[in-house]
Amino acid sequence: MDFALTDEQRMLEETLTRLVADQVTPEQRRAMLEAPAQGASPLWRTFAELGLLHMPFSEDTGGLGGDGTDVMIIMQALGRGLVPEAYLFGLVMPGQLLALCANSAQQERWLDPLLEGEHQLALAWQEHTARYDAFGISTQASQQDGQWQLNGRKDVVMNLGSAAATLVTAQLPTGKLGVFIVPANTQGVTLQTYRTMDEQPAGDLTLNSVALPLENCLSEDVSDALAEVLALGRAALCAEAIGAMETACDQTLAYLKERKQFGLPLATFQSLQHRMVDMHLHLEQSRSMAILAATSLSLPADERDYKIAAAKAYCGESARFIAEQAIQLHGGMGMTEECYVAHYAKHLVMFDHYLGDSDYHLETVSEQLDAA
Amino acid sequence: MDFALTDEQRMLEETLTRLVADQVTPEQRRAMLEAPAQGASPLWRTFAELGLLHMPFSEDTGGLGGDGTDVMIIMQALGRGLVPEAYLFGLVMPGQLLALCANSAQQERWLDPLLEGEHQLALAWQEHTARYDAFGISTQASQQDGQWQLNGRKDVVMNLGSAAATLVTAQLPTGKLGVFIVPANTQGVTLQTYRTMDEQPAGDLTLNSVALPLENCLSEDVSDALAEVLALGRAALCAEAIGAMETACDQTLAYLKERKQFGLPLATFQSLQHRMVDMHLHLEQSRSMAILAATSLSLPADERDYKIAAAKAYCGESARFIAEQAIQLHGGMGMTEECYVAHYAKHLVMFDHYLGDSDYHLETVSEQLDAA
Amino acid sequence: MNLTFSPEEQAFREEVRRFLADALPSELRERVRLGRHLRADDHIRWQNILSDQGWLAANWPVEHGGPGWGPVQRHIFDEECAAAHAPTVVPFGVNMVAPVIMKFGSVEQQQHYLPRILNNQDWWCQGYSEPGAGSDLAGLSTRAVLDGDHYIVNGQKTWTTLGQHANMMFCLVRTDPNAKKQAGISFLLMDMQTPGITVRPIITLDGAHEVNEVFLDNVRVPVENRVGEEGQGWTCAKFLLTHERTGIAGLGHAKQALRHLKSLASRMQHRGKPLLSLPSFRQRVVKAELELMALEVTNLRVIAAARDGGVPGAESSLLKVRGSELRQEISELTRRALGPAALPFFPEFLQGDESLDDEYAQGAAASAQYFNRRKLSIYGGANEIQKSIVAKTILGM
Amino acid sequence: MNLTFSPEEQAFREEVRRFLADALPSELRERVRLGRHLRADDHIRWQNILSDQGWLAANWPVEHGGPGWGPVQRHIFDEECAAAHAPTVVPFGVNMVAPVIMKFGSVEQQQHYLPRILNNQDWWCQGYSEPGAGSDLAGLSTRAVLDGDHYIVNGQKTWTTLGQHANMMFCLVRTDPNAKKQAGISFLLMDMQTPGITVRPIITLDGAHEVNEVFLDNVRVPVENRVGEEGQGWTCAKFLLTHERTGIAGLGHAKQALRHLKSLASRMQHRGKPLLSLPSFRQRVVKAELELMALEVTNLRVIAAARDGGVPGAESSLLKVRGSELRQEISELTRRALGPAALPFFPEFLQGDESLDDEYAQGAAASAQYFNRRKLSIYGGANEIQKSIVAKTILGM
Repeated sequence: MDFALTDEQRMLEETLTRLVADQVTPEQRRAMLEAPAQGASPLWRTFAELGLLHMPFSEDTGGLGGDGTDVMIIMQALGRGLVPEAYLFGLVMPGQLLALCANSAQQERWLDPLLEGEHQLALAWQEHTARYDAFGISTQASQQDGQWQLNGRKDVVMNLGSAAATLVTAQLPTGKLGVFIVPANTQGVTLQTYRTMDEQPAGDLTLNSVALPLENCLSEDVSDALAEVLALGRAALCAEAIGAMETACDQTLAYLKERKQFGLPLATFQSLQHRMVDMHLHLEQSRSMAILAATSLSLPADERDYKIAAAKAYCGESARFIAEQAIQLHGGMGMTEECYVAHYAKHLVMFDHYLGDSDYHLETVSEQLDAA
Repeated sequence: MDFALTDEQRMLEETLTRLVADQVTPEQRRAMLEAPAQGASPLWRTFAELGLLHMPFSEDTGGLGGDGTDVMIIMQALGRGLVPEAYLFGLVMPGQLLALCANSAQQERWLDPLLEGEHQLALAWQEHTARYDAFGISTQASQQDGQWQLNGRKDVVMNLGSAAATLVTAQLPTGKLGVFIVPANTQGVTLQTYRTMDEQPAGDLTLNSVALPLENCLSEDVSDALAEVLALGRAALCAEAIGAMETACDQTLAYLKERKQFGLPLATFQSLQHRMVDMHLHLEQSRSMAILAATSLSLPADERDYKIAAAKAYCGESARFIAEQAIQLHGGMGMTEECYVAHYAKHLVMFDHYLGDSDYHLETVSEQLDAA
Repeated sequence: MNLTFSPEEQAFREEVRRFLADALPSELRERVRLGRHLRADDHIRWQNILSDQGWLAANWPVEHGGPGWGPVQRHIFDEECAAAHAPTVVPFGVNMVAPVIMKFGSVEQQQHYLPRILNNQDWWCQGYSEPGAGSDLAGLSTRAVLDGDHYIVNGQKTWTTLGQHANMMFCLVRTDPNAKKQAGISFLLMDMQTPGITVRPIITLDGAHEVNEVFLDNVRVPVENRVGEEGQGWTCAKFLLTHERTGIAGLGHAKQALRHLKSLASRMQHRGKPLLSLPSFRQRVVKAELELMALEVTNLRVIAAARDGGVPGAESSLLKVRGSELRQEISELTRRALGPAALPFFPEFLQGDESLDDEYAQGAAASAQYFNRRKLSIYGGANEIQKSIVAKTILGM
Repeated sequence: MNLTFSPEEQAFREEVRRFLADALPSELRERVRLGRHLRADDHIRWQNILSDQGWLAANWPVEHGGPGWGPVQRHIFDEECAAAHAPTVVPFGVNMVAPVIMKFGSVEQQQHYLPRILNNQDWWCQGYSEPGAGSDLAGLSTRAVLDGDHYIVNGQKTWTTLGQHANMMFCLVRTDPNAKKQAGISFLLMDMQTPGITVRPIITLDGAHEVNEVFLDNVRVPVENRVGEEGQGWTCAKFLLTHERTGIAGLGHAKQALRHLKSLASRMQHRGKPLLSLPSFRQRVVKAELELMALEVTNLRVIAAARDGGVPGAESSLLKVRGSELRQEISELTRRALGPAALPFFPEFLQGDESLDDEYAQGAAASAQYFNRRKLSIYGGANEIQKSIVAKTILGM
């Protein structure tokens, strides 16, 4: 039982904290959002230099072999600054799926440049009609004339607009789930891109008789690998939320100490003190759950999914509580775009809509309750 | 739309409030509990003189024709003083079932003396195996040799020990639910009496080949009447809980004003002020639900049961919240038998276990949600 | 006791319902239904229709051109308007400054301003809050100094809702800096065209331009634009705050929102079954349903008391606290019900005239509205302040 | 990071489990399992068994006769004891006064008292709270006046747990009324047989006699019974409060109680289906399960920090607040799970040796325990006080 970081991890944490503080100030962040870099941003190049792009991948796929804790450290630091880079959705999740499924030619073509920062990818697993369920989808793939043909629609694909290619899941005639790599500008593919409520780039992908060479099929039975990648994604999101919760708490506390009402600092009002303590209780309990998630990634799938579902549901509720209280305690200020905490609140609320919300995950926990 | 009381109702309310304040002080109440009166208590005789025993019954069964509001006024006043008389369980519910089902001979034998205060009754509808469901019971009744024979067990029958007779529900061979009047000391009947956690007399009734003359069957299809009586009972319990919540809130507020900590009255601490306000919000919202219940008794059965289920569930949650906060805000004092508010807290918590708890009633609401 | 409406009241409800079915333009209805922002024109268009019907000034007495409704009719009217997706009447003129002018204004002020409000000639906004004061309204520091027959006003107001459309503002200013807090405040009416007034938008976290800052830089306001005596401003403000608050719980909106939520959650699918059957979700909807039932009866109690001549006091704090919590909870459940479809944000659709795939259009406003509804527990005295008021005034703590 | 126990720690857990299976008398196990009150004899019997095993003083260092366990082993031991329904060790001697005597006591005091604690010769109780002070411990007014080589003590203590069985009491008294609040307090050890000490039962709302009032009327206490210097009492008290609180969340008990709840709710039937499948009930059990998972990791974080030499500070407030809420919630769900069977109250069964129909025996304690557990958020500094401590010490508010 060990909660301490290794020396390398501590160094990683410090480096990243400094990087985010220096290069992702509120003004810099706003500028990045308003004029997104074409191609790799300076910050992404720094990530590459620091080895962040190699970190989460195993050594035999060219990575640094980081574990759940390493991903947690990175995501938490990114969450603290609400860093507008698609580290999770553009790199970790699609990259991990490639690492698990792709053959070496495919990895060479798509994974290696990803780790080198030469392109980003996207992972299209979600469809409105299936809600948060990655497996009950209706996009179809079948072989015709020595090619694969894909038909269907993928919704709210994160990082879609910046992806050199998108990994698309589809039902195969075998009844299994397959995954395909669909390069940008493939014929028959249409993109509608937009930003999410919490300012992240996303889009919908329509596949209309999209023909793909056979080698673009990464796996004809991707269920286990996809479940593993989703588990990793959920654990990573929890860690990111912890970082954002920390900042939201810090900013709210600072505001209460500074702002006066009826002649006294808000921080002297007992009901606000106790509310602030409740926020911290939520944060610390959620931190425990995020640690549980990060350290569960190597467990057998059932146990892993149970614990990670519990963590995602728990953090979802806490994130919303902290977001709502941060807005409330900031008074009208917390309602404005100008107020930095409002952006954290937006992310912490919308957090629940990524990779399954707390109802979805509570259901998973509930199904295994008696066994637990 | 009218929330005002009639002149008669206002008078009833005032009379009862005075009666309870004068004759059910904490000391008097303790004495009543420690040495229960044999036969009708002085207080019960006063109830008779005031017409309370006639109030809830229709004029054609010899009553005063009071409606849901009248019952609400009475129960609320009794709840304020936590009056240890079985007005609801020993009079209103069994009496109302007699009024709905019994023929005139049966009414003359059992209902008339009830209204005159000459005896009390009990209603045995509950069985552990059926939990709160009055209809899924297993006590059986069948005719043999020109008699009815009853077998089974009834649990937590309120007022059992003081009842001259108990109304017992049983499954008939027809598949319908029947109800029988079982006089005390009938052969084959055994009683185990006890007090409930909130100090009310109750007991279990075992029926071992109990033979009853045919005229002791009050109805061979009691379902609708029983549902009506349970609805009345639930509405009445809500009103009683409102009375008890009022006193619990008053006592807690008085304690906060009087008691000092760190040199200041507790009432000056903002977090305790807001908690006290939350208690009042719960009380006022519950009062609205109790009014809704009282005024729903004459609606069609479906609508009546939906609204009363909602009210009982709502009041159950509020009652517990107020009880827990009353204990908490009284500090250690609220944990002691000596502290009067502890008795209110016990009743307000156990309230939920009478005539169906909030899970049970939420389920009823939930089943009709889409239609609502 | 009984909770049923009289035959006359039910007939009135039918009348309102028929009027709304006939008179509410379908473009407006659709815009409100989808939660798209209303433009100034949209508001005016609907308020002119109401004005023609004589129903714009729902709480005005007949002598000033109101319909002479009592609290029950106003409640029924509000409820039906919400159910029909009618635009909310911008309250600053008709519901806020008008009662103050009727109560404290001169005959000239009444004759000038009230008809202009009735026929939508003036668009009023409110100059109450200040950046430094928050929920402590009486702590305001905008100064008005008498200079002949004008006040010279300097200071800053904030959270001025729809001030970008307004040509008139009512404003609390400090006329006597030496009097204690509440005593030195006066109530002024300002023409927004007066030199020295600058309106700057505040964009809220839902991307909306609903509120503004108003800068007052040597603004000259004629003395005759003061309502009531100098130093009587706080009395006017308090009258306005406690005057007519039966609508404060926003129950008509809550009812409509809950209906919408149930319908949405019956259509959304979770693993082949309606989301509404998912236990954790369903339980919260059931709880919201119960809270709404209770709040509705509480609201009727307050309305009946008002009808019978009572002055609603701290009950309105109760209704505000629980009503805002309920509306926030429903907005939260509505956002959740959409699942991943709650993520995309289409500000152009919400603000402008553009169309959007039906797939997104139906839920496009849900996330924005969830964030917008956070204001319900902040403005008009934050819920924490409401609780302190109840503790003080009702519980004597 | 990893959350798994080392092989040594797992072996230790096995050892504890075997010991409990062998050594815990089944009558005691059954009594604890059913929630029946333990008699003085029951406590002593179990503590003698632990003492023989060398495991009574779990947090004592080896030099004083403890097993020399670290925080992780103590955690494992507590968890296994709760899972096995072992009686809780009465903490006032072994866990409370003993560490104070080790830290501040004289060699004579250590040599005299510690062995007597180790072999259960003395039963200690705590004289801290006073009727007038509540959570404001330092506001105590019991006076001790020096008279030769004795203090003469007058005052009243309350909430003295199991004081009816105790022959010794440690006590905070005010020796200097002129010093400011905390500074004038001293820490005295009293023989309960001393003339002038009267113990009066307080019956709690669950019908239990667990706590007492202790009246002190000219009680003569030898000066050598003072621990530490005069005026150092507050230091002793604070040391005791902050010393070793990793067990404060009561997690072993919470885990056991939640297991019991799930089993109970699987057996209880609601309309032909297990209660545990009733959505509103199941949801609350799921939430409790999640809260327990989180709290368990938080507890491990605190334990690991203690093992690595950190001093647990305000985290223990966190554990206390959330731990007490969780245990209360589980006790509430357990009571609810019983349905109507939660109503009958059998105090003779809970307190004495009588038997009861199995139908009732299994749940007889549930309602009483629900009410008993209310104390968890009150004693040892009410949860409101804990929050104020966190606000002050961690958040600097």
